[in-house]
Amino acid sequence: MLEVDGLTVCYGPIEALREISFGVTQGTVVSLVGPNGAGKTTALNAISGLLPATQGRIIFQGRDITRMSSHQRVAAGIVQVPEGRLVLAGMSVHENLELGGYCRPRKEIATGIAQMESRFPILAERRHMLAGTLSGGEQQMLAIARGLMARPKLLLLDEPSLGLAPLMVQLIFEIISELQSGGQTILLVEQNARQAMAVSSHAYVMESGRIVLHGEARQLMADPVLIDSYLGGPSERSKDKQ
Amino acid sequence: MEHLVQFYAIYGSLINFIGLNALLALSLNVTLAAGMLSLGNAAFAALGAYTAGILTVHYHLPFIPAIAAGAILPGLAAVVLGLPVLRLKGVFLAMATLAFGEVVRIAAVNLEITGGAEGLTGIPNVTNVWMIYLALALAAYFVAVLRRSQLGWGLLSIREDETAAACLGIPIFRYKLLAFVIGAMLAGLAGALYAHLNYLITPRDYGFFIAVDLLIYNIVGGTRAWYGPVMGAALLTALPEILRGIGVAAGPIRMGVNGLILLLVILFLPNGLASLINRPRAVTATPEASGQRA
Amino acid sequence: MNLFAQQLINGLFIGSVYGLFAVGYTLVFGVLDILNLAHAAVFTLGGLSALWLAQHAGWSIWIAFPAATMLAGLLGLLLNAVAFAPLRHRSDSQFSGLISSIAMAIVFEALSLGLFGARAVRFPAGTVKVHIWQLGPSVTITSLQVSIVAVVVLLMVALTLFLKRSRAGKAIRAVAENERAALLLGIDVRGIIAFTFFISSALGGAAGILYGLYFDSLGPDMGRSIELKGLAVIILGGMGSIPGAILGGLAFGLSEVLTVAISGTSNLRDAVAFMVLFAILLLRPSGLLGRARMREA
Amino acid sequence: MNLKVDTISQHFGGLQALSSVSFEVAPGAIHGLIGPNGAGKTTLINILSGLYRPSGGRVYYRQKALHRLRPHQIANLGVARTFQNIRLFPSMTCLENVQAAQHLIAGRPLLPQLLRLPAAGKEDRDLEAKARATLGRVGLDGKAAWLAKNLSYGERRRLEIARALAANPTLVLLDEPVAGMRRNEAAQVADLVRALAAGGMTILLIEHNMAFVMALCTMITVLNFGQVITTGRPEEIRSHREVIEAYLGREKSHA
Repeated sequence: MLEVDGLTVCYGPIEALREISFGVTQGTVVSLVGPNGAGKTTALNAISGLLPATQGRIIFQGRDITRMSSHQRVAAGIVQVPEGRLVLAGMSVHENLELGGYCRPRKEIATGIAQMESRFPILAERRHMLAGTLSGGEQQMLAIARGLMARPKLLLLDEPSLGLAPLMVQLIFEIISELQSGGQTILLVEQNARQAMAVSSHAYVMESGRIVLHGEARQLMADPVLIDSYLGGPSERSKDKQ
Repeated sequence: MEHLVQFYAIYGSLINFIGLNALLALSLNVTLAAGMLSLGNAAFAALGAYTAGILTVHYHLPFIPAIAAGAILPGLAAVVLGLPVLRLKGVFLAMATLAFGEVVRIAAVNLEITGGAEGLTGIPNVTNVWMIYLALALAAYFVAVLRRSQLGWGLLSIREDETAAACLGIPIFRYKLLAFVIGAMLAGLAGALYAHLNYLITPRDYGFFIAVDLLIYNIVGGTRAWYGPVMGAALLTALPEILRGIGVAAGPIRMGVNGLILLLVILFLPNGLASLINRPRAVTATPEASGQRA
Repeated sequence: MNLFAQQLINGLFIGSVYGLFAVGYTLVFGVLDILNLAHAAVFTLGGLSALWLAQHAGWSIWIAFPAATMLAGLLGLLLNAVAFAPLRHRSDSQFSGLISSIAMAIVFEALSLGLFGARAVRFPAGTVKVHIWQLGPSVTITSLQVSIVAVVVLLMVALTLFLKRSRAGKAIRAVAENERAALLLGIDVRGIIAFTFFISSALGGAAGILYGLYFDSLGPDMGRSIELKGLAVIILGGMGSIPGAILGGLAFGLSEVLTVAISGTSNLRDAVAFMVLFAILLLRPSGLLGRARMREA
Repeated sequence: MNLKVDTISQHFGGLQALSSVSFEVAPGAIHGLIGPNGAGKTTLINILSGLYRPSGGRVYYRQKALHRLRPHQIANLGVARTFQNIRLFPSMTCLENVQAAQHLIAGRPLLPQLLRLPAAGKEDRDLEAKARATLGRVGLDGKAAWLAKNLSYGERRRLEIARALAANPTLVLLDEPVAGMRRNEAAQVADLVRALAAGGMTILLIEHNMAFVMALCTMITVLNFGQVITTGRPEEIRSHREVIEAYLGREKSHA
């Protein structure tokens, strides 16, 4: 469904991503894991069109979308739930959901919101509250629901568990597995590697703007390279391609 | 010499105004160096003009002390105004200084000692061209030295990143106040000289649009070095004459050309005319071109 | 007492025009954090082109008004394309935007000078039929005043409903709130910003027409008199707040006429207003209704 | 004790960013501060440099209470810092960036400078020579006249370090000094940090490059969810169960 091929992204003089390639198959959850600053969020932003690709291509459902603007990508079915949630704090929960369906025909929005409210009852309760007044976990649910409002073909989740209490983290991962069993394709970026892998079929481990390891999620969990890339083991440096 | 005298006979008042406007532009340049967008310098000039004018007209003070007072009083006013308003930033500071300017203008209209709306008349005509350019030269030298002093670097660093500057131990507020006061004193000096050039000052001489003009001189000329505002003031003050010389009549077209020049400069010369003569160092080099890949 | 009541009424009317002008101002600031100093020039061009349509094209004011309003909106699109869009990603966009809008203001003023001449002009007699109602001994209200307030109220209700209810209105609010989030929701942010300029300038043009009708005098420099007041009004009301702009406009209009009524002279009219502005900036920089959004320059 | 962080808490609205964080940094130490994203590391540095006033707790540096001082007063006590997102003065030259930071050691009234008195001349030259030497320390002596914004990423990081060193600090707070750097550059920075510590300077650094932290630091404090998990030597940290969990998430086995 999504093919990223030799993608390089620069912030000014910094190469944040160096020729990374990976893919997401329809109906699966794939995760990008790795320590802070590895380039995971940059990869998502390049796929969403917030950052231009310096090199490489992004193919979505057979179309080259590398040069497409971000709103066209949303219309094409790529929707990102960003890190830090970015709910529209001064607007109501209801309005946030409505705007989530911005790219959909008007008449589908009401039914979409009804679906989201039955799926996340807390959002129905909070319908008229300003999004900024919700708790962190509630905001995260709103952000996911808002993303789903666009009927994404591919959902990009950026650090959905960041800054949440452990119980809420649990809940968010349950939501992700539910979505997955409902057939939703997801690209998940997480720092919390173990939990991310538990819900994913495939995973890519990133470090310093590169993919250093990939494979089936279940197997990767046992790989010592994973731990090293997080905690800086002695073996890690020899893995850099020269 | 003959030609020079003749030239001055024709263009004398233009030459004087270029000098005074350049001095005013420099006064704002000091404030802008610290990133403070002040629209109060026209009002400080008005304060200086009225102070010096009133002292010579009503109190018969000699020229030099009157001029000095015309620089010092705006400096004191800047301390009183700066203490509360320099905590504001960006357009909020601009608005607060603008409000101050309006209050000064309205005070000048309503007070008796300033001569009301008709203005203060009968000011002895003492200022002449060499005084203006001496003042301008001293001010330009002062600004050039300031730019390469501890205070100058401190002001620049405040403009670039206030938080980082504070973490280097720079006392932000004190420096800002100092720059504000220096700017006010230079503006007051320009005003005091103007008052004694012209017999007459009126509340209209230093209104909102003059405050905006000072900003435009700086932007068109460039704010990075002392010669930027001087170039901007010279060009824009002389522009009507230049346009007349090449046959562009007064009125809408001349005004439109003025606006277009400003627009072109801001779009295509972000560092002003000064960047044409002195390219900022190493701007053209692209260090990242070499050895990005390890 | 009667004089007082009359002044109160006048203040209300002129205040509502200030408010309408300021709403356009504050809308752009709310979305982009940029002061558009060419707003007053658009105000002038709006008023003058309505006059031209009424006088030279012989249109009824009821057609000339919306037509000139649309024209002003188009000027807003031009303004955005020339003076703001090219600067948006520059690090000093707030500052350079201020300057480029001054440049466009000069160009627009030159345009109105060239097209309509330098003299003050007025709408042809009978453009609007004016009834005068006597409310009490020496307290009057004219049908023109009533229609001006009606138009302002209508436009404000329409704007509020548009921003609250419509898809595009919500998109504008989303962009104002968080541009990045808006991009991720699939909103065409550039288009929305251009549209915001259109609305803002259309409202500014409408204010210019009403102002011209009310004072029965228009000229290329009419924007200058309202420019400062508009700035004062949006600071007073809170930058970016629409109800704040209306409230600020009314407060400003009332303070003007009341200062005149109480002091007996028009000399102090602006002084009081600007002292209030000064005090507001020091005590509550976010304005009467503004959120505390004191961003860095 | 050199730097003492004593039960520091910080909340922003309802969010508890730091709760009761305590640790000490010995003189001349290279002390690492690590933890996952959102653990509160930068918040703590911001408190130490006076940008935030803590909601609770105290910080002492050489017996002086930092938690009540403003940023420039803290800098006056000899505490310098760098920023995670690099906050240079982009349109000033490298030399000017360093010179702006010499404010604290210039130690002379502004007036003689502004009037260009002869006494100022010599001091100006001395300070400039010192600024150039500081640039030399981070390997930027050849770039003195470059505008900061035209430097490469690694050079910017190094210039920020030079700027922090300009006023002879005794404690330097480095927020991700080698983030995004190439490996040989990071090694240079590591050498510099070691040299500084050997000269008696105390270093507190945040860094995500764990190989760098483990190899360089003498002590490490680990934060997670605003709390201190542990403070210890690198080898203790690497094998600490809670630290591994903090970074990778818990084993799935728990209920």
